[in-house]
Amino acid sequence: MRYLPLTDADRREMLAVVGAKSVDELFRDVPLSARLGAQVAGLPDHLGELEVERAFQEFANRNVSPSQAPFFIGAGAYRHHVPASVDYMIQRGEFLTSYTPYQPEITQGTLQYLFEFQTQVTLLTGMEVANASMYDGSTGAAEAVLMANRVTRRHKALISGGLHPHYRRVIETTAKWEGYSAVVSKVDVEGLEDLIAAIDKDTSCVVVQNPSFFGHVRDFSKLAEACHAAGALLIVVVTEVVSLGLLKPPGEMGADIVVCEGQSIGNGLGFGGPYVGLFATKEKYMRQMPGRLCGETVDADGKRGFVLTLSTREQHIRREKATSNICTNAGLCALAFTVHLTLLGEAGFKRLAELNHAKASELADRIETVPGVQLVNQSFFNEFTVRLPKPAAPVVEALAARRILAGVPVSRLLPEDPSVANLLLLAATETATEAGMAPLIAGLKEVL
Amino acid sequence: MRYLPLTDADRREMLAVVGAKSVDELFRDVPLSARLGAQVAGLPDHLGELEVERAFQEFANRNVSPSQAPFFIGAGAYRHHVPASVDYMIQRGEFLTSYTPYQPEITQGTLQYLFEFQTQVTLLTGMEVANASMYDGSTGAAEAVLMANRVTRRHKALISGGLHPHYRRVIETTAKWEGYSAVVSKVDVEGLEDLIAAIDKDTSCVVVQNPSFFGHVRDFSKLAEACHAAGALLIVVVTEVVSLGLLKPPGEMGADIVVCEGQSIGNGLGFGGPYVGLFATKEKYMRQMPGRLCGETVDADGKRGFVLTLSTREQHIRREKATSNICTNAGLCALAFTVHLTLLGEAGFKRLAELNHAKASELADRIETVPGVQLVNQSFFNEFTVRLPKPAAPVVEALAARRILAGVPVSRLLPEDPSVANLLLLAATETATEAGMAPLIAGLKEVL
Amino acid sequence: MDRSQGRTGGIVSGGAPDMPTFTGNRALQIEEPLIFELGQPGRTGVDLPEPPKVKDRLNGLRRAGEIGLPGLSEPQVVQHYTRLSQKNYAIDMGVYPLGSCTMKHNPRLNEKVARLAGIGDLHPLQPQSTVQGALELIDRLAHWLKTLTGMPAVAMSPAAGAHGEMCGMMAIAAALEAKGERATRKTVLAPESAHGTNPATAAALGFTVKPIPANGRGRVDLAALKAALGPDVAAIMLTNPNTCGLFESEIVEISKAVHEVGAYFYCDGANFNAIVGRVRPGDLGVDCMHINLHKTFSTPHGGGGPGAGPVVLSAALAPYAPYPWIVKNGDAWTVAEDGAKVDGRPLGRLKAFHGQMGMFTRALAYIMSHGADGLKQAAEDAVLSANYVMASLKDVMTPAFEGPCMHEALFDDSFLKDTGVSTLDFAKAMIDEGYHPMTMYFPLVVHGAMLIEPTESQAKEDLDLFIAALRALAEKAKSGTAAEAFKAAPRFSPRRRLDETLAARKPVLRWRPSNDFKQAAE
Amino acid sequence: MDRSQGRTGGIVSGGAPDMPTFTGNRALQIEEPLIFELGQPGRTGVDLPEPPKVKDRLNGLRRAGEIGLPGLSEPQVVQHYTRLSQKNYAIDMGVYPLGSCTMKHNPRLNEKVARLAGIGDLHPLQPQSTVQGALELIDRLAHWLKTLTGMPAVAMSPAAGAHGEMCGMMAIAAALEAKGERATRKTVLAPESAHGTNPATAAALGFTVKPIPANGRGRVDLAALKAALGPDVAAIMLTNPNTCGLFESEIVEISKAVHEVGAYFYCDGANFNAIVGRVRPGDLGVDCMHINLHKTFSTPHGGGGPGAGPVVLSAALAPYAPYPWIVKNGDAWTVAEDGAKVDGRPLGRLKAFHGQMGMFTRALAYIMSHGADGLKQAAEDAVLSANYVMASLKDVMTPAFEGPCMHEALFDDSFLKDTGVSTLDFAKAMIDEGYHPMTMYFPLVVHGAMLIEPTESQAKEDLDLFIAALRALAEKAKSGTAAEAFKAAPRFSPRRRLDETLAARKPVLRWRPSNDFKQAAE
Ligand SMILES: Cc1ncc(COP(=O)(O)O)c(C=O)c1O
Ligand SMILES: Cc1ncc(COP(=O)(O)O)c(C=O)c1O
Repeated sequence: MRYLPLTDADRREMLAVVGAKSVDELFRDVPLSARLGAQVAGLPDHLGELEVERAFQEFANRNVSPSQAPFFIGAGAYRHHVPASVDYMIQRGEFLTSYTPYQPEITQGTLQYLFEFQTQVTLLTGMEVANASMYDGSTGAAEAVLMANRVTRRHKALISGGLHPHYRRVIETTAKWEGYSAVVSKVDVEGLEDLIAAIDKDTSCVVVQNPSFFGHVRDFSKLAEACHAAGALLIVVVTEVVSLGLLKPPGEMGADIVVCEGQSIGNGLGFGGPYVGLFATKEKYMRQMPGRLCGETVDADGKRGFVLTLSTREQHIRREKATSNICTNAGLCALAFTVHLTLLGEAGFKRLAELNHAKASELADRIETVPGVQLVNQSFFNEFTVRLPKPAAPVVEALAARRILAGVPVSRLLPEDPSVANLLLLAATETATEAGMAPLIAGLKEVL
Repeated sequence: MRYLPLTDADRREMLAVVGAKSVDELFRDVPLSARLGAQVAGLPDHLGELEVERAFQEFANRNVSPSQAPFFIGAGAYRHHVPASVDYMIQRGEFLTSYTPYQPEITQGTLQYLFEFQTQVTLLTGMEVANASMYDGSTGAAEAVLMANRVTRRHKALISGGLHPHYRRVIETTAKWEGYSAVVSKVDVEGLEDLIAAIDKDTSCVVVQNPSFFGHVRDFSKLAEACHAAGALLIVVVTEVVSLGLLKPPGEMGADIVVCEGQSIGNGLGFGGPYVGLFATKEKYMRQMPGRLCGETVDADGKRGFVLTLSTREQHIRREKATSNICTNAGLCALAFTVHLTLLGEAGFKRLAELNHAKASELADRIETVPGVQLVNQSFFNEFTVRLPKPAAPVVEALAARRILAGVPVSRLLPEDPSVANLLLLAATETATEAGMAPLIAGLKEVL
Repeated sequence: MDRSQGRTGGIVSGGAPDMPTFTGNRALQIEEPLIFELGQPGRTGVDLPEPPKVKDRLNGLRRAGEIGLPGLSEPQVVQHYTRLSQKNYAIDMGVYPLGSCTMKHNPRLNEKVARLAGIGDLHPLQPQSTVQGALELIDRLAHWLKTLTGMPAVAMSPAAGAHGEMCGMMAIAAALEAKGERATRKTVLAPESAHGTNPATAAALGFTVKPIPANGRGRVDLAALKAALGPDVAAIMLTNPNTCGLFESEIVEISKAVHEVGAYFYCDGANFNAIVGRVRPGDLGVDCMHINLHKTFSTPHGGGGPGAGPVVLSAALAPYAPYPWIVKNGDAWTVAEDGAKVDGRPLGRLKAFHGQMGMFTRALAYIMSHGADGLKQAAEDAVLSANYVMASLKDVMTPAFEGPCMHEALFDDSFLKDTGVSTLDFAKAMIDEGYHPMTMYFPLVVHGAMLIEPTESQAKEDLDLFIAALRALAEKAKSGTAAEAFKAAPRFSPRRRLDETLAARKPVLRWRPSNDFKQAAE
Repeated sequence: MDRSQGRTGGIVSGGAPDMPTFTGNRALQIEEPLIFELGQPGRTGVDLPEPPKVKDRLNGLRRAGEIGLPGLSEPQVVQHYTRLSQKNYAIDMGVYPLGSCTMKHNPRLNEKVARLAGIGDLHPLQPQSTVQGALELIDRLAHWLKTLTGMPAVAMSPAAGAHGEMCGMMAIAAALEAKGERATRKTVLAPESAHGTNPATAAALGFTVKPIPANGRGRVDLAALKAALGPDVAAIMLTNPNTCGLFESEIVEISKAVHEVGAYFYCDGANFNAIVGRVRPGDLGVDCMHINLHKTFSTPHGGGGPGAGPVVLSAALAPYAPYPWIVKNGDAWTVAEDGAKVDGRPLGRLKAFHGQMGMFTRALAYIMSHGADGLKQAAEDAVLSANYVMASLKDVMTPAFEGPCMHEALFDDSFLKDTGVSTLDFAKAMIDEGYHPMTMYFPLVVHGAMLIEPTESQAKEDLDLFIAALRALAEKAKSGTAAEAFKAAPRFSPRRRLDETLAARKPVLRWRPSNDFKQAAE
């Protein structure tokens, strides 16, 4: 077996040193009833590279790759072009096959990029501090609510109807089993929701999303003021981090915690994961943050270096008193994010955002020309909602049969809500082309 | 422009230091008549990654990838599976973006793999010494003839009719312009050629191929004796290096110089290049070899290390007296070869060869069942010749129209020889499958 | 040293190795600033077309002013991160015996298949008819995981081991709720040697964690456990093989006792690599167990993730799996997403979309490459290697427990007693020898613990050199004269020992332009 | 140094940096044996299915006995070559100012497109109908090369610069033959500063190489050239910009004079990067010129290749291009291969198949990424950077010639006079500073030459540090007390100075098992 360096001769010699007759002896603590005599039944034997590759190519052949079809799907995961150098960098063994930097002297590479990542996240969000990443945006959002509960010692979170339904459900699930209450506002298709009135003295936090799930761009400055007046925190979720190249950052609106899904930068769609959660807050809440933190220090020779720090918040030190149970998170995805954002820089990141907005504007204009289709949004970044004259799900299926990946029917994410049946979410990024928009419009006209 | 780090501000500051008003001043030695006022006309401006990638995807879309079609083409370039770790390794910047190891202290990585490569080549070929690679097999063959001329101080090379026609033509071209004579034996379809009688006192070398272009496996021991008796050298060319896992090596037959095309190991088909030439000889001819040589030595601390050596043979030292004009050759392809061969090892390399032979045997058996098709070969490794009842070229085209890549019509390489019109060369490697052979056989039956 | 080569031009050997260089670089070891110190306005590493001018629809919320991102060109970015990478140790460089982490070989084949068009580039919300191959892939992996563990169900979505613990413990809570026992069963038992994520998870779900002591053999003290079991106990969280690298020999009795009082058995499967293909946790009475795909199944650790932590579930817990899951209907696969009707009462949702697909792909490629035969062999080699290391060091270092271990060898620091050398010092000296240190000071139940997990990926020759180096260090430490030298280690790494106290006392968590650094004013 | 951090556990700084380690490793710098010292029989890094048993048809020539290849598993192979790679300097690591080599940034995009299915995996002898995109790709690159050089034709097949020289000089020989002058024109003129490949190529083709002297400005002495020109002259081989990094200001007069006597002008295009997009060699009277795609157009140098050396040809030489070439007929592309009928008399064939396709792909991606605007800017930046280096060092080092240079700055060693420090020592000291040395001792016309080609790929900040380091070294050398230290350099590299004399005197060109090493007996 190509991955196993021990030869039979090695095994014999090693057993002799160990003083065992066979490897079975080393398993003698396993109860007899559970010792398998042979390999696990019903599973195939090992395969060569060529055979494995063929099997995966066959899986791939039974999917429609977004590279082969007009593509307008978003809803929390966005198709962007990732430069080849990003993918090269994350494949370098020194990054790929290293672990959490427990030994800082020989993991300065990882630590320094985490420090750069944390700084980038603070800049994008307009916040003071950020951690070294979360699993993704949705779990980050749930951690943010838990953190707000800790900070405020309250147990009621107010959830916007504009929050991504998956995020909402992750928070609800945490709420249910971790024992706090999550009050969910009704679905906010139009982007007009006002949550200020719902805040009360038990409210630990308000969770909103910008742009909202339906694409609306909102100013939460007033909401932030109301939260602070009531002693609650404002949590702003961003599922399309590219929007921060063009939009006023949550930090400037007064957000206390900002959580973003970072997938758009550096990380491919990957059928939903792994992605990377960005998590930023104010300095005063620093010690209540979940997750790893990288900090600057000096070495024995007085040279600048980096270490994991404030680990007294973490499970491996604090155990049942930890701020979170997180251990492994999203290091390599954070690297991809950091390398891509570094390539973009100020100028590139802003232009990328402009380009996304322009493409989506073009799509919106064109889609409004389809009879019966109505644009819901006044404002949007690179994604918006349209109301179709009939249920969106079968329309999307009909277009898929024509190999057009036309967007997400809102009903897929909110199956319990009949009022959203005709709504379709469409996104256009810098990867959208004329050659893709034309068939979409034509296809829609045919199908509707 | 993403690849250019200088900003306009940098350029201004640098010009100030240089003491020039504009960059134009630095080009003042260019005759006015040749100074272009603007950028070269008629060529487009720069493009982003996404746009460039799309353009190349469009080129690719207009080709038939061997991964999408039954595939039986060989004739000097073979489709083998290359492990993913090989491709990873040659993409590491430390290998990819380094150059010829002129400064050995900081290029021990390159030097050590070249030393390993040279050793591997000697082992495969059964020779005593090898160089650090040539451009490819065909140019290596021409260099071998030149070397034989130098060693023997004679100027007549005898070329087998079983040598790959492209190799033959490269030798003829060198012969014509470098002033020696290349006597080419008639095309040896049946593999029965005997060159011994043609050797005379002016013969510097005899150049044969094993397996021959038509696939025949030959023993050249007698020929070697005859060469040596006449004071000539025997040059054995191998275009399918995998065959050396199963066949008696040329060194054991008495070859004086062995040249192989190394593409099969580690290097993809790549539409014909870059490939890697292996070049091995006897120790006594070492100082007449072309190309770079890596040798072992020690450093100032007495530690083993490697350097380029015997460079008094080379153009950069010897100029017009050099053994060859070669400078840059095939370093990275040699690395791919070495990594792949190291992965294979003794057991894997031999098994790979067995597998190739078995697949080709299976194909031969099956193709003989097609009415009118006649197997020419008694012996072969992974490639053989069949005689069709009609010209092979249109048959191959007809099969291509059915998306079957069925082999090479010999007439493509020997257009001047009407006797080969009906001959088809077919190869089968470890990548051949039942799913590929069946359509070939069925297609042939239809087309013939 | 100082062996002159008698060469023209006179090579002088030795020299003054501490002579500083002007740049601070030391040949291939290159000092590297932060990107923020390298940027210049207007410079970029991407080229994007000029965006067409459109009337913006941003609701007046256009960002004003600079973000503050540095501008670097592509060559700079590639050089910067290449040089940073060269400051890391990694599996690709040698023995990385970090106990409890299973730092095994990460095949490049897995990276390749994960990037295939039609796999790596799929959107999670594409119409299901357009992702049949992807759903089958997940289902195929699920089948392997269930069969290897002997468990009837698996929840695929957790993002890592700790997330899997959350999933499993929520499922237990949900099962208790269904039985009306959620309010009464508030205790979770866990050994003191448990990984920190275990108590952290239980506590987050409102359970009280009660420690159970170990016996002299490093295993759960069965009598003490039985004494602790009662109607208030929701579950036991037990790592097996445990964090001392030992198989819980009374595991069957333990699970029986746990079940008898109506509690559940959560097994932390971080150490599954020791037994995969040889022992099915389902045969041991486990109710649920997370599997760190980044450990046992080799998806890369990536400098701290991403991982994946699917949780296998017993029949009793299967109805309490979270959304989503994959269902095969005839020839078609579907994802049951939120709102799908099911028998039991689903737990809810743990994560957006369908889980760590990129890790599923890699893990499945690893599994198919090994096959059932190769997985078993890998487990055996991992266990043999650990025992070989243990046996080869036991006369110079001090094994924490008697008898054979599983996939990792645990030592305590008694061999360092009175030497002035600590576990930390010993670990740092290993760095100079070209090795990543073992896990230090974990598990907590052993003084100055050193937990060595060689994995199955190291050749015997490499283990032999590693052993010889550790023996040399141990002997040097015991010589009693080397404490200073150990304290000075590491000497050759990109940085020497770092001041962690300073980092925690005055946290600097981000770069700021040095001129306008201000403390947050609030 | 020795700055105590006042930390519990006591970090000791400084230490004895020369204290050897047991393994010989120094943290991340790991000693690495040869694969032949790592192998074991039976071990392998690939898994192949059991070959079906067949009656072999090998004509009785089955190999007997062992080949002698070592057996390693995949993890070992990955670790081995990773560790070897870490002993290399590379463009990705920093300034690599190797003059005459144009060590510019190698974009990863180019690697990606070269590997696309349908490009990287095509067989050269597929039916032409199945490779239309590939043929168009080559033709597109050919179009760029012709347009950028202002030449009507290009031969794509040469595998590197030297091979391109062979191609071009053969074309000249063929043209002479067509005119009946091959026997009479046997002289090729070349400046003494020419790259070694120029005389080597000319000599291989049976020409006698006659040196032409330079004038005090580092250019061809026009009067001397004119004096050397006559009816025996076949061609001049001239590098422009020349190997001193200077533009041949009298190039138009030179080509006129050469043409007047009926000879041809071969231009060595190794230095095309200085002028690409700004000057078309066709406008200078060039008859043929090779283009090193691995220099100007950034295909990776790969540790010494592969390269590619297409040759652009004037109308006079176009008929003498070698096989194959690409022809567009309507919408279809075909390859004209051996035997294709043409007007002129083809040269023959230089190489199997159609040339270095993998390099064409990368070069075209580079060219399209830059565009005509970006190429011009790149040339300007390369020239500006070289002049900036020259201007910044001219007071401490000694420029070989007056006036602005093109893309590389040439210094001689007079600034080192009487310091005991040689060009070699100076170069080796740069290694310790974290830089690859410049080209040393080339061109031969300058004493102790140091040829610095920064290329356009370095940021000004990086150039500034490089300049500062060189200034510091120059000042240190001139201090007169540092010769010993220079001779001891490099001190921090994976190996210190290597004994090249020993290597050449007793060549060991391959590993042999140490026991049965024998000298070749013949
Ligand atoms: C015993 C044990 N349990 C749980 C975990 C947590 O797993 P993860 O890091 O994947 O969240 C770890 C990982 O380090 C572990 O070693
Ligand atoms: C001036 C000059 N001419 C020719 C060559 C030869 O080119 P190649 O190495 O591509 O064969 C070189 C390369 O080093 C060179 O610098």
